[in-house]
Amino acid sequence: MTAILESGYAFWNPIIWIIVFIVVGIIVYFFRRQGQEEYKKDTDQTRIFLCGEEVPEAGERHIRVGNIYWGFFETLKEYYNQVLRVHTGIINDYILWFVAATALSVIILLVAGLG
Amino acid sequence: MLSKIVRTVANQLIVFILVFGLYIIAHGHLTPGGGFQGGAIIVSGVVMLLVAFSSHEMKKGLRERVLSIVESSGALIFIILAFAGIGTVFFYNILLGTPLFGGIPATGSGPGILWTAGVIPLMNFAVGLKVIAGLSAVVLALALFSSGEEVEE
Amino acid sequence: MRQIAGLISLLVLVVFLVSAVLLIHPFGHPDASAMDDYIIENAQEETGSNNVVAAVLFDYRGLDTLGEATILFTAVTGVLLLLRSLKRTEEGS
Amino acid sequence: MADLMTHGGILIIAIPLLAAFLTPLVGMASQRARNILVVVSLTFVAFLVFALARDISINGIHVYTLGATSPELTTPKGFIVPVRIILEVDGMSMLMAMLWSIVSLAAAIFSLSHIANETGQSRFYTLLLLMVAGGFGMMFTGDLFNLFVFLEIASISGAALIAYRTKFADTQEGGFKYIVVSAIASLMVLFAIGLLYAQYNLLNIGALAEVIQYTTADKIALALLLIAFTIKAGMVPLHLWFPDAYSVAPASITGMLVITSHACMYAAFRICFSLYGTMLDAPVVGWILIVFGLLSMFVGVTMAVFQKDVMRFMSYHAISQLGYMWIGVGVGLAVLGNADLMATYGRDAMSGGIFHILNHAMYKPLLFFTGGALFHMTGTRDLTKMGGLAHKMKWTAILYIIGTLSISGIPPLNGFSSKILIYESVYQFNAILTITGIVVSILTLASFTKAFHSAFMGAELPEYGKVREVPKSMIIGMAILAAGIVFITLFPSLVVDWAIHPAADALINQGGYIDAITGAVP
Amino acid sequence: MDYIPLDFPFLAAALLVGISFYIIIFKKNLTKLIMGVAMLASGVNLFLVSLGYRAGANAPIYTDVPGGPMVMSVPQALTLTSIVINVAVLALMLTMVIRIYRHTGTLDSEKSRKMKG
Repeated sequence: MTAILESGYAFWNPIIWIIVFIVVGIIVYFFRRQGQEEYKKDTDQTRIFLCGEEVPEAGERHIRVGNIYWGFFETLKEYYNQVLRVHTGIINDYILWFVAATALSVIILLVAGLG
Repeated sequence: MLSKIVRTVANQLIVFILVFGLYIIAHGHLTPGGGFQGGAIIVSGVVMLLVAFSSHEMKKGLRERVLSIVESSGALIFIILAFAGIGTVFFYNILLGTPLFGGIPATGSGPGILWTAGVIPLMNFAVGLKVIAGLSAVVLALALFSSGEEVEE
Repeated sequence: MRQIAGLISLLVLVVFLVSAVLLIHPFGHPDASAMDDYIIENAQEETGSNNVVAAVLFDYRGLDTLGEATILFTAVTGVLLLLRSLKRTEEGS
Repeated sequence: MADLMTHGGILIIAIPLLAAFLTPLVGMASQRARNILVVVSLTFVAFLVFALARDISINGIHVYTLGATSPELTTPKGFIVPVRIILEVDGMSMLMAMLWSIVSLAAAIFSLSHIANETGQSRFYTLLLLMVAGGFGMMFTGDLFNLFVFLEIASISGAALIAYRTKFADTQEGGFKYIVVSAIASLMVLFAIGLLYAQYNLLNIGALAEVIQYTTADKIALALLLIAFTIKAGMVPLHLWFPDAYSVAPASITGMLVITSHACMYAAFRICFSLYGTMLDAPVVGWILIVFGLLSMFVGVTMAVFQKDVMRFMSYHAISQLGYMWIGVGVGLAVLGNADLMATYGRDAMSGGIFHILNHAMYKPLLFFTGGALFHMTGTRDLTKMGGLAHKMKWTAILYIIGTLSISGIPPLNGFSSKILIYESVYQFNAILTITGIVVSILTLASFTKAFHSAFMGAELPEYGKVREVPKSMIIGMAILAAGIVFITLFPSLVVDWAIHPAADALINQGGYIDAITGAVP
Repeated sequence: MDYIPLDFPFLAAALLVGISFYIIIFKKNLTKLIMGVAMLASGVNLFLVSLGYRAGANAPIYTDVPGGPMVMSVPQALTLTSIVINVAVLALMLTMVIRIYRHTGTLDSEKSRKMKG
């Protein structure tokens, strides 16, 4: 088979996964078919129901990117402060990093050669 | 635009600069020099004209579009000369041994013979053409842009 | 902070560069020269050019020169591209 | 056909060059003819690349001596070292060339509509073709100085293309940063070439590899070469220019820049494996690569979660994905001298790393193209302003999902098959690497979900009422890459056997690379 | 002079590289930064061309040469290539700086930056 990928300890066969996905898809489709088939457009059947409250406009309803994963950034605040300090956006700093990395790797290579 | 004296002198000098540059290009395979060096000399003449006259005046005689065509042609001649050898190998010197630039000089020190070196003089000319057109276009475009004029697309 | 880090790493790099150029052969007395000797001996015969540098440029290392001419072409194209007037888009939009 | 294959290597470099020189002339006559010329020449080159790949898988390393009396004559008659420039194409170069040909073709087709309303199109396509030629040259050349020349071609044309949209200030800044970094990196490469040339009077990689001694000057040259190519590849902490340049370029160019970054990575691997090879202090250099890889993976993905600009967000992900490749190949390099460990997991790790190059070259340009499609239609790259676009741009949304699932390593897509190879082999070297890899993979999925939600999901926004599906040529450009993803997904083993293992073996087997140059001596 | 003591050209090249790196790292003016890159290129070119020198040798051109050894020709060709490449890079850099100045009205690398983080 050209599909099986041996990786030393295990194997990986996308065909099996695809078959599983298809089977699951058929089952899902089966359950979905059990439901109501016909809706009338622009009646209460298709409108959003929000506990009887008024539904906000489309623009305000959308969760914007800045509000997603707020907790994640709050937890890692220290880390982000440190990392963002490096990302200055000044071209001189980019070259400084280059020079520093070159100097450091020369030192590492020479020291490793001694031992 | 500079004074009349400068303009007149520049007008006379450009002839000598052109001749010297062409000499350097043509003798690239015999004496120090070649397409790049000779081309750079001629472009220095163009820069002199650009200083003496204004970029606005220069634009009347030297269009970026024309320069662009010349430059592409120079590059095309160069790569076609390289392609010409593909019967054997890319960059093979096909003209060596033929009447056109085909001579091979005696080994060791000797007087330079112009009809030698196969495709090398031709390549020098192609490169020279390219350098003259290309660098003139750059200088002209920078001068036009910094004096606030339109640069052709 | 930045000044100090910059100066230190710059100093280290310069020290290594200087030591590297001192470790290679003394100026004017190259150790190995097999390739260049071959070119100097055979350039006239193989390429017909009295100027060995031209022979290297256009024959032995022709692809480099093609690349170099290409780079010049690239830069000229780039300069004319970046300095182009934007009239048409302004009219269009 | 056999003749065509004899000259295959140089034709692949020279045809884009020829087309590039013709493009301005043709473009003055007719725009349509110019577009046809660009697409046809790139298609022909792609055909040549695949034909040459087949030829190499049968006949071994392809050697081409420029200007000699016969292509196989690597050293002049009766002489021991090569004098002329030699193209040397082995499995690794071929893999890179294959993905470069596909991505450049897709990018050219994508550009047809993407820049249709801009000025200076002829020059744009000229530069695009020059960049293609530069990339192929970097991958095929067997000569150090020639590598430098082609590196410069690729970087200069790339810089000019990044700054293509001159009416915005940030494009100029991105292009300027890119060209300064490239110029300095390539000058340091040149300095290192000078150091090597001074000691051995050679420029050919194979011939140098045979005589190299690993003296102190060689070590300094190695550091200069390695770090110069690292900054060009864009690894943390040398990645700072990377998002600046990638986020402002036209999307088709960003997709191609990803592959030039891979080409610089290829050059770094070529230096480590083929030039220094067994002389190298392998564990130390391997660990240098691994540390770069680890930092890139983690910092790249955490910075990506934070971004609000869609192209910038994707460029940080590109940095993060580059880390996987460096870890895979770095582990292979660390055990280079040890035949047992190499057989146990080193070769698998390298195969995983190289396989990831292939996968990344398919899905990352696809994602950049979808980002470009969003920019094309909405006129903004800011994710905070987007929303509900899936209603109008169904195909873009579907292609984006394919790319997202692939980059996050969700089975059964191709990103998973290379990641599993890396995880399982690298685990035996050091477990931390695998754990980091899995964490980064999860964060990748999380951040792409976030971007998908904010751009495509939700109700239709009133300000995007006029948005419609992108033009056909952009869809075709994206679909070419999506088809590549689907193919690799379905036949991972075929791809690994036919392209990845030969590439990994070509890097490991330094002797074969040297023999192709000097072995033919009578 | 047939022997220059102490590798002066090599040292000059290495120091030129160092000085230009100093300029590139510490000068915030973009034009000065370009000058730094140009100096860096000169340093590297000086290093390359001095690699091929042989004490007391002639230029490698056979037209009416007095005889004797010749200096290496490959480094000269490499230097020529490198010089042209750097001219091209400088032209493009200057163009971009002009554009940046038109857009932002400043040449300071810190003030003219639009992107960070």
